[in-house]
Order: sequence, then C-alpha cells, then structure tokens
Amino acid sequence: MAAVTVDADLIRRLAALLEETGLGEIEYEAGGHRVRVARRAMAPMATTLAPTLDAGATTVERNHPGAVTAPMVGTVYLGPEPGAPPFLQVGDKVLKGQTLLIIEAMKVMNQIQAPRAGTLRRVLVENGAPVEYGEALAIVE
Amino acid sequence: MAAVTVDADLIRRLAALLEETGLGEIEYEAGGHRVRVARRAMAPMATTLAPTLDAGATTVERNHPGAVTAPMVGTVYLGPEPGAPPFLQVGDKVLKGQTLLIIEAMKVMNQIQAPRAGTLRRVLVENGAPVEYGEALAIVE
Amino acid sequence: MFAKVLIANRGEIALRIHRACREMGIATVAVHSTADADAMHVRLADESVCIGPPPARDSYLNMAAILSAATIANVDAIHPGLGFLAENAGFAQMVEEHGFTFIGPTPAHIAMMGDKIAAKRAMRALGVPVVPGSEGSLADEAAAGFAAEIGFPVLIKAAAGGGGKGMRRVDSPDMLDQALRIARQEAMANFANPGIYIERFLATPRHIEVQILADGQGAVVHLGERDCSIQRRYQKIIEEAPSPALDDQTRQAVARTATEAMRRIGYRGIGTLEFLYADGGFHFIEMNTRLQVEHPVSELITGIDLVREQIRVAAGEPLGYGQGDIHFSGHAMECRINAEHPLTFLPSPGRVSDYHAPGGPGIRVDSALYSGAVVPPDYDSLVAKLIAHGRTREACRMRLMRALSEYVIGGIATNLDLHRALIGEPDFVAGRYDINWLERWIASRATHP
Amino acid sequence: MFAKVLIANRGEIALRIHRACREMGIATVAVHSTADADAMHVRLADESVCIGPPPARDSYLNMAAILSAATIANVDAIHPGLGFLAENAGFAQMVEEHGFTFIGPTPAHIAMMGDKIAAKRAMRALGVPVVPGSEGSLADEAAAGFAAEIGFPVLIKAAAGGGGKGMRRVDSPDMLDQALRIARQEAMANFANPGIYIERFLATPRHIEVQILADGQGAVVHLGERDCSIQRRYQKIIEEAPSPALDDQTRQAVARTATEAMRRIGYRGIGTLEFLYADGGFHFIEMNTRLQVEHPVSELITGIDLVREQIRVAAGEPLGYGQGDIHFSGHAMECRINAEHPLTFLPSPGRVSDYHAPGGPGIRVDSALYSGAVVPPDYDSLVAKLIAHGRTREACRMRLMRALSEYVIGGIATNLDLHRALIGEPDFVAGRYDINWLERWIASRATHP
Repeated sequence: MAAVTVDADLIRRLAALLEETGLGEIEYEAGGHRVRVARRAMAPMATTLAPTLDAGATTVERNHPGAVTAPMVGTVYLGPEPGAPPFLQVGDKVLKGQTLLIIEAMKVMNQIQAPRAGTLRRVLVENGAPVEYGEALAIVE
Repeated sequence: MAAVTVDADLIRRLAALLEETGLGEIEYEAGGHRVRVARRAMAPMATTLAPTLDAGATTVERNHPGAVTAPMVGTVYLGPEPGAPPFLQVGDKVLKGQTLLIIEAMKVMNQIQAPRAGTLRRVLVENGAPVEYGEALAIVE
Repeated sequence: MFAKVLIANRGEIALRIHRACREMGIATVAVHSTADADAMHVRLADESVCIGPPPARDSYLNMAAILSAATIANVDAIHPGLGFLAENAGFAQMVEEHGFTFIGPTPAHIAMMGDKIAAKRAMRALGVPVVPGSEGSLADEAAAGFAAEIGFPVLIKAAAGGGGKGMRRVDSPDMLDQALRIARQEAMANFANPGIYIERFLATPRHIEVQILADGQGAVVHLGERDCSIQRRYQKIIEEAPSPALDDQTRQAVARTATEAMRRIGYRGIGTLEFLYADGGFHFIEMNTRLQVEHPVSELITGIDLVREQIRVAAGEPLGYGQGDIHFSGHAMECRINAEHPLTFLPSPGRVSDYHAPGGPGIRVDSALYSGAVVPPDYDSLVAKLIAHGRTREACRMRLMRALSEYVIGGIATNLDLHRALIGEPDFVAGRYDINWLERWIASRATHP
Repeated sequence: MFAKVLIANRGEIALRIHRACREMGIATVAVHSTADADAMHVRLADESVCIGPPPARDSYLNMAAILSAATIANVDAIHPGLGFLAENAGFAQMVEEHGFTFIGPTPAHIAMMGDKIAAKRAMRALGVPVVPGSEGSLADEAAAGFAAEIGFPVLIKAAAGGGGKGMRRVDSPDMLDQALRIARQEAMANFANPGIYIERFLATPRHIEVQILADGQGAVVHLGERDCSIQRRYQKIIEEAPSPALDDQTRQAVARTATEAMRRIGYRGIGTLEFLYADGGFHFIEMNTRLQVEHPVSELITGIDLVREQIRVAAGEPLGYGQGDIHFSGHAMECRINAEHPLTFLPSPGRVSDYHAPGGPGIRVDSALYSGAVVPPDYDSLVAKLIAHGRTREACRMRLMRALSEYVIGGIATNLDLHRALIGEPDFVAGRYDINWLERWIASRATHP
C-alpha cells in the first residue's frame, strides 16, 4: 500500500484561510485529495482584544500577496516632507526598490521601498498615522 | 475481509498539525484513505476524580437495563443476618418485590426488593460493603 | 485533631472547608447528589460518596444519607458548611448522638438563635440593643394593636425566618390585614411555622454584623464588623470591612457588646450577630450560628483563617490568643458572583464554557467553577466570591475593579457586569449606602435605562 | 502621577505591572512581538503595539522600536519590568532623553551596579561585607596568583555577569587555566565583555537578599530579607521570607546595613542586595536595580505593593512612611512554575490545553497563562508564580502544598511535580538547605530513582 503523503502546507494555508475568513469549517477536494479543516469549538478566551493601532489594516490585507508591511513601528509619511505631494499615487507603476513612503522612528526617516515591481493598487495607511511592526502599508502587484 | 493497516504516523502528523494550527478538526482523504482527526472535546479538568466508593460498579453496569441500583447510601448485606446464607444465588429465579439484599442505613435494615421478575444474573457488591446512592447492586433480567 | 472530616455541603463553601482541612492535614470526604458527581468539591476530596438525587431534600438535606455516609467512610467529624443543615439543631444533635463531632456550636445555642423571637429576647436580656418590636409571636388582632403602638411603617417577620422569607413591609393600618395573611402563608411554606412578629421598620439602616470566634473554654474574640448593606431582596451582594459608616469608637463599642454577650452565654465556635445601624444606634436583628458566605472579608483584614479556627475549637482546642492579639489591617471587599442575569436576576444554570479567574496581589477567589463545570438548576445561584484586600478602602476598591475586569465566566450569565457597574458608582465610592440603596439603584436603571 | 505607562516586557511580569497601573488609574500600553499577539498582557492592556518579530533582540530588546512605540502611543513613562532592558543603563538614559520617565533607578546607579566589580568595590567602601575576592578584572596570570592566595576552591565570575552565566567553580590550580578560557568565552558571548574576577567559593552558603525601597528624597526602607537558596544552576526555584536560617537580630542587622548603604548612595526606586550567608557571616555578591521575580514574597509579609511604590517614587512622590511603619506578618513562599520537564528540565513550549489556577485563602497566582495560551519557544520558561502566605512557616508550607495539588496546567510540561516533591521534602520542611541542596537532591534522584 502506498504511504499517504500529507500536504502540510495545504493544511496550514486552509487554517490561515479559516482564520482570515472567520469560517467554522472548510472542506477542499481536488486532484484525488480531500481535506477538511474545522475550527476549535472553544475560543481561547472570552475577553476582547485590547485595541491595537492597526485598526485600518485587517488580517486579510496583511496576508495579501501584494502587501508591503511595516518593518518597524513608527509614524508613516506618504511624502518626503510635510505638505509635499506623496511619493506615489494609486495606479502608478512602481519599480523594485522605489521609495513608497517613509516611517519615522526615533526621529530617523526610514524610506520604505517597494519589494517588487508592479502597480500601486492601494495605500492602506494615512499620512501621519502610527503603524505597528508587520502592519500592511500598501498593496503593490 | 483484509485486515486494515493503520498508518499511525499519518495520524501523528495530522495530530501535530492540529496542535500547530490550533484547528479543532482535520479530515484528510487521499489515495483511498480517509482520516479525520479532531481535538478532544476539552476535558473538564485534568485532575483525576477523587476515589469513590463504587470502585466495583462501573458506569456500564449502572446503565445496564437489568441493573438494580441502591436507593440510599449505606452498608449492604446479602443475607438476613451475619453468617446466614444469602437471600438469593446467581441463577435463581426472582419474583417482582422479592428481597434481593439489605442496605443498612442509620441502623435500619432496608430490604431492597426486585423491581421486576427475572433471573438474578449477577451480584455486583460484596457482603458488608459500603454502597453509594445510585450504585449498581445486581443484575436481574 | 480529627483525622477525617465529612463535608456536608457543596459548591464554593464545600471547597473552602476542604482547603482548610487539607492545610491541617485532615482527610476529607465529599458527599454529593447525582447532579454534582463532577463538581470541584468531589474532584478534590480524598473520598466521595453519592448520597442522593438532585433535589436537596433527598441529598444535601437528607440527614439519614449524610449520617450513613459518615458511618461507612468512618469520619471523626461533620462540617455542615452554610445553608442546608448548618443551622438545624436536630441535625447537630443527631450527629453527636451518632458519635461524630458536629463542627459548629452546641445544639442548644443553634436552637436558641434559630427562634428569632427567643434570640431577640435573650439578647435584650444580655444588654444587646434590639429593634423595637413585639416580644413574641402575635395573633392577628394583637398585631394590629402593636403596630399602631410602635407606629407605621412596620415590618412583619417570620419567627422561624431567615433570608428575607416571610418578611413584609407595611406602610399603613389598612394594608396590615392582607400583609399578615401573606406573611403567615410564606412563613408556613418556608419554615412549617406560621408564627410572625412585628418590628419597627427602619427606613435607611445599614446592615452591620460582628464576627465572633469562641472556644467555649472562656476565650471569646471578635474579628471586627462587616458592612453588608448592598442587598437585593434581603440577599447580600457586596460586603466590606471595616464599615465606611463607623468611626473606631463606634465599631469597637458594638463589637465589644457582641463579644460580651457571647461570653455570657458560653458560646463555642464561630457566629455572627447581625445589626441594623440607623441614626447612630445599633439594633440586633438575628444571629447566625455558622460560617457565613462573607467570612473571607474578615479573614483578609485579620489574617485569621476562620474555618481552621472553627475546626480547631470543635476539636476541643483552646483559642490560645485573646482580643489583644488580633490585629486589623487594611480594607476588604467581597463581590458575590451569582449565575443569574445581571439585570433581570433570572437564574442561569448551565455549562461553563470558559473560566478564567483573576489573580495577582490582594485578590482571592473562592469558587468551585472550572472550564466545563456544570451549574445545576437545583441549588443556590452563588458560584464564586471575588474578594479584594488593600491598604485603604480606595486601594481595595480599585483592586476589586481591576480584578472584575479580568474575570471571565463564559457559557452562563452572571452578575459580573452588575458588580462592574456598582463598584464604580459614586455612592459606593463614597461609602454612602443603606440596605435599600441597591433596590433604588435598580429601580432608577429600570426607569432611565 | 502618570496618565499612561508603556510596559516594555511580556509574560507574568508585564501582567503584574499592568495590574498595578490599572489599580492606580493609569492607562497601559503593551508592546509585543508577533509571537505574543494573543498574550495576556496584550489582551488586558488599554492599547497594544506590535514592535517586532519573535526574537527578543528584534522586539523586547529593540530599544528603537520600544521608544517609537512610546512616542506614537504618547506615554508618560516606561516600565522595563525585569530581564530584557531592565538593567540597561543606556536604555534608561535614552528613555529619559526622549522625554519619558524611566520607572527605575537613575542610569548612574544602574551602571554602578551593572559592573559587578565596581559594585563590590562600592559596597565595601560603604561598609557592606563582600565575598573575599579580586578587587577588579584580572589577567590570566594575575588570576592564578590571586586564586592561590585566597585558596581553592575559587569561583570565576563575569564582570558584567548575572544569572550564573560565565560562572565557573575551580577546585585546584591545574583546572584554572581551562576554566578561565571557558569563562572568558561565556562572558564575551553573553555580555560582550570578557572581564572576569575571582571570589572565594563558599561551600554551603544560603542565598539571602534584602529588598530595598527608596524615594531618592531621603526615605529608605527595607522590606526584610528573602531566602532564595533553592536553586538549580544559579536559577532560583523556590523563595521564602523570612529566612528560616536567621534569628531576628541577624536579619535586622543585615537589613539595616543594606538600608544604610542605599541611603548613603542616594538610591531611588526598588532594588535588591544579594548576599551569601555562610558561617554566620554575610557576603555581598551583587545588587539588582530592578523589580525581581520573587518580589511577591516580600509583598505578602509586609502588605506593601512594591510595583505601586516603584511607580509612585518614579513619579517623584515621597514614600510618606519610614521603617517603623512597615509591619511584618507571617510567612510567605513562592514556587516558580516553569514550562519545562520536571526531571530533565528541558523546555516545553506549546499550547496550554487546560488551565486552572488554585484559589482560596492565602494564595496568590501571578501568571499570564490561560486555556488556549501559547508559550512561545523564544523566551524565558517562567510561566507562573504560585505564592502562599500563612501565619507560620508550617501553615504557609501546608497551604502551598494544598494549592499545588489544585493547580492544573495541561498541554505543556511544567515543573509542578518537582515543586510537589520539594515542598514535602524533610529538609525543606525543616528549612535545612543551602544553595547546593537542590543540585544534590536532583543528583540523588538520578542515581536512586
């Protein structure tokens, strides 16, 4: 009998989708495989999470394949100086390494560069807003 | 029918994935195998139960359709007095209302009668043993 | 000292007694109904015996079953806890007759205080101030005359009463007749005794009670007072000590009066003298000859383990200390967490899906709940006590508030949200409340939601 | 007083600080790594900021990220907790330069005590007895001569050390060379400083430390001593107060010496002077200029909330009381519950499937665990502290034992069973142990299982 190979990554992806979509259960069948994943019946705790700073960026956006996330905590600026126009507008073509925005941390202006070439689809943060580590800033794809 | 071989390692891998992903359940089908693993319904508590007096009578016996259970807590006697032979032997025919045994409680000897006619299949308690409320005493069917 | 004790109770108080025994090296026997087979007090006890089906009259009030369990488990003593058989002099007598020690006062003292009229008479004779009222059970005609004499409003109470049952406020003579009939009916239904008596109704008194501990060998001490004025339908909801309404001189005076009375009757064990405090005067209302739900409040301000002391004196040990050895420190408050809707107060039995108790400094939780525990519909709705201690009243209150914000009980409704609201109320913050305050607060919420 | 405080830590100590803030009416900001997004300190805080990925150097040790979080959350002060940046003078300096208050001592005092050699020198000058040893960092040749002078066995320690890292016992001259090389390497790896020094090795000392609280405005008090001799590899496992090894005169003497030294250097905040106690003499080994894991033990015997006092003095408030106002009462013990196998001591990160903390009288639990919590593999294995208070040492010990029997932590391995065994050991019952006792106990178990 042939050994069953488990596609662990598939399960992890489905688990992430379960989390992202808020579903209770996903059943997936393709190419002779059928996988069903279900949520634990019990919430870890009944209290609500403390408010976090990333009220704008949801888990969905953070997990978007085109998401550019904050590599540090700080204050975001969309242009090179107050009052200046933003580096980029939604719809603009973006080169890999091009400056998307700035995160100020410890009075240092850190240029956040595009990790890939593409088009700026969405900007998820407002000028002057605080951002956490890992928060989705923009979608470039 | 051919013996079923259990792919224990597959189950272990799925169990590990369950733990890792925090899922409640995974169902996996591939190559003619279908495996479903689910988390425990969450044991109420991990401590062991305090020892109870009904070590002899299991839940199975208590739920047996022919079970006669103790209507009170006390000490059981199988015969009318110490040294006397028991009221009944296993295999004896029993009439409805016939005395099966005695439970002494508060120095009062309470005759426990057969709730139905039948045959005494088993006696689940020993002479002189303490019994709890609801404990299975005998099987009459 | 006892080697093995049977705990004739359930819930958090059974657990409280188990803990005291365990800390004294005493083995415990839990008794339980079939509804409590998986209860915490059963899980933690050294042994357990199922004594009957869910209804309390067939299990926790079933004296024969409890004594049989004590016999087959071969215990030395029985602790009755509170409620159920704790103030049943007949049970205490039976326990002793069967050769076990009853962990409580003598049957005679239980009986004396169980008759509320006799208790008032005894206290008056001992120099303890009582509420003006009838000296004994009254016939309906006598009641009318008596009520007119002490002046309306009056309070009708059951002679065998307790817990607010059979209690009726009457504002004017024309309401008296009907109220008497209802009160007698309630008294009969609850206590199988239609005797009623009448007291002057005090409009805005505080409920203040004194905790007594005595060894029956001459040593009697008090552990200060508790203020239990936050009540709904005569059920205490929040208790605190010391009372924010008393100055030191006043609190010492009432405590000394209570202690002296107990010394004179030769009381043994722990007990509580309950007073109404109004217009600067104390009025004895009744004495509870048992452990009380709110005892932890006194434990936290004195450092004394009341259950341990209760067991010690029941075993014949002398207290070994006097009033001068009791040191009061800081302030304590207790919230009674009930399995009930916080606004409608409807009971909410069921399975606890999530349970997380608060911890950290100055916080004590007495509860038999756990994740997966079942709260049966057959018994009292009290499921947890959250008790805080702080150096000052305000530090204690803030700590209690902090702990309430951490407490998670899922799957059943509880009055946690009621407590969260009450502890922040300006009147509570100021310590400005009487026994009718909570009813007024609830009524104002109902009309101005 | 501060309106908002950032807590630059995680786990039970972050929760402890949150609780103190909440009770003082101060809003809290939790910072956390991505591994701690669902942690208790994050759930309960008023606000939270994710500051980096799981490795501590990129999150809880990332000064820039913490200061940026403080800026965007607009806090007044930063509490460093313990471990991580708590004793980093440079961080304290940066915090102050950015306009926030550092809740801790001055950077100068942190730096003074951070250099273990300088600390010993300063203490000796202040009249505090220290372990005989080298006056400063030693070159290898000098070390050999010095070791010969004070006599073997000797202990090699890292100048910038702590937590047992870079520490090596050497029994004879021929072992010295290799031990020096290893110790320098460990010191370099752990503290980026190869400086080492040498002390006489005391064979069976007890670890006794004095808790100090000072306002920097002239008021300095001590909260008595703690005995932390139950250690494994220099990691404390069980702590208690008062020490069963000291009589009142001895404990007061060492506490007064420590208090006086702190008064003379003008110390502000809370701190702990650690001593080895052997042959009736105390030997200062180091001072921790921060909150300590075992601080609850002192809180329980004094009724003082150390974190609250720490925050108050950091905000510039005077203590408002003196040594005469501190009253010691009863006995306290703490068990450190680690996520590790009780016998192999291997760490056991993972998901907590069941969690039920003990409660009842005299029990305090400081833990950030809950049912469903994840213990990440990236940090310290301490997951809970179980602390008991009793009127006597034996009452405290029995209470601790009782609470250990109630504690349920499922899904991960913990050292609860180790504690259950240790608390019942005759040597522990008698208070007869030194800093090597636990290692010997473990070794005897390994050979006679």
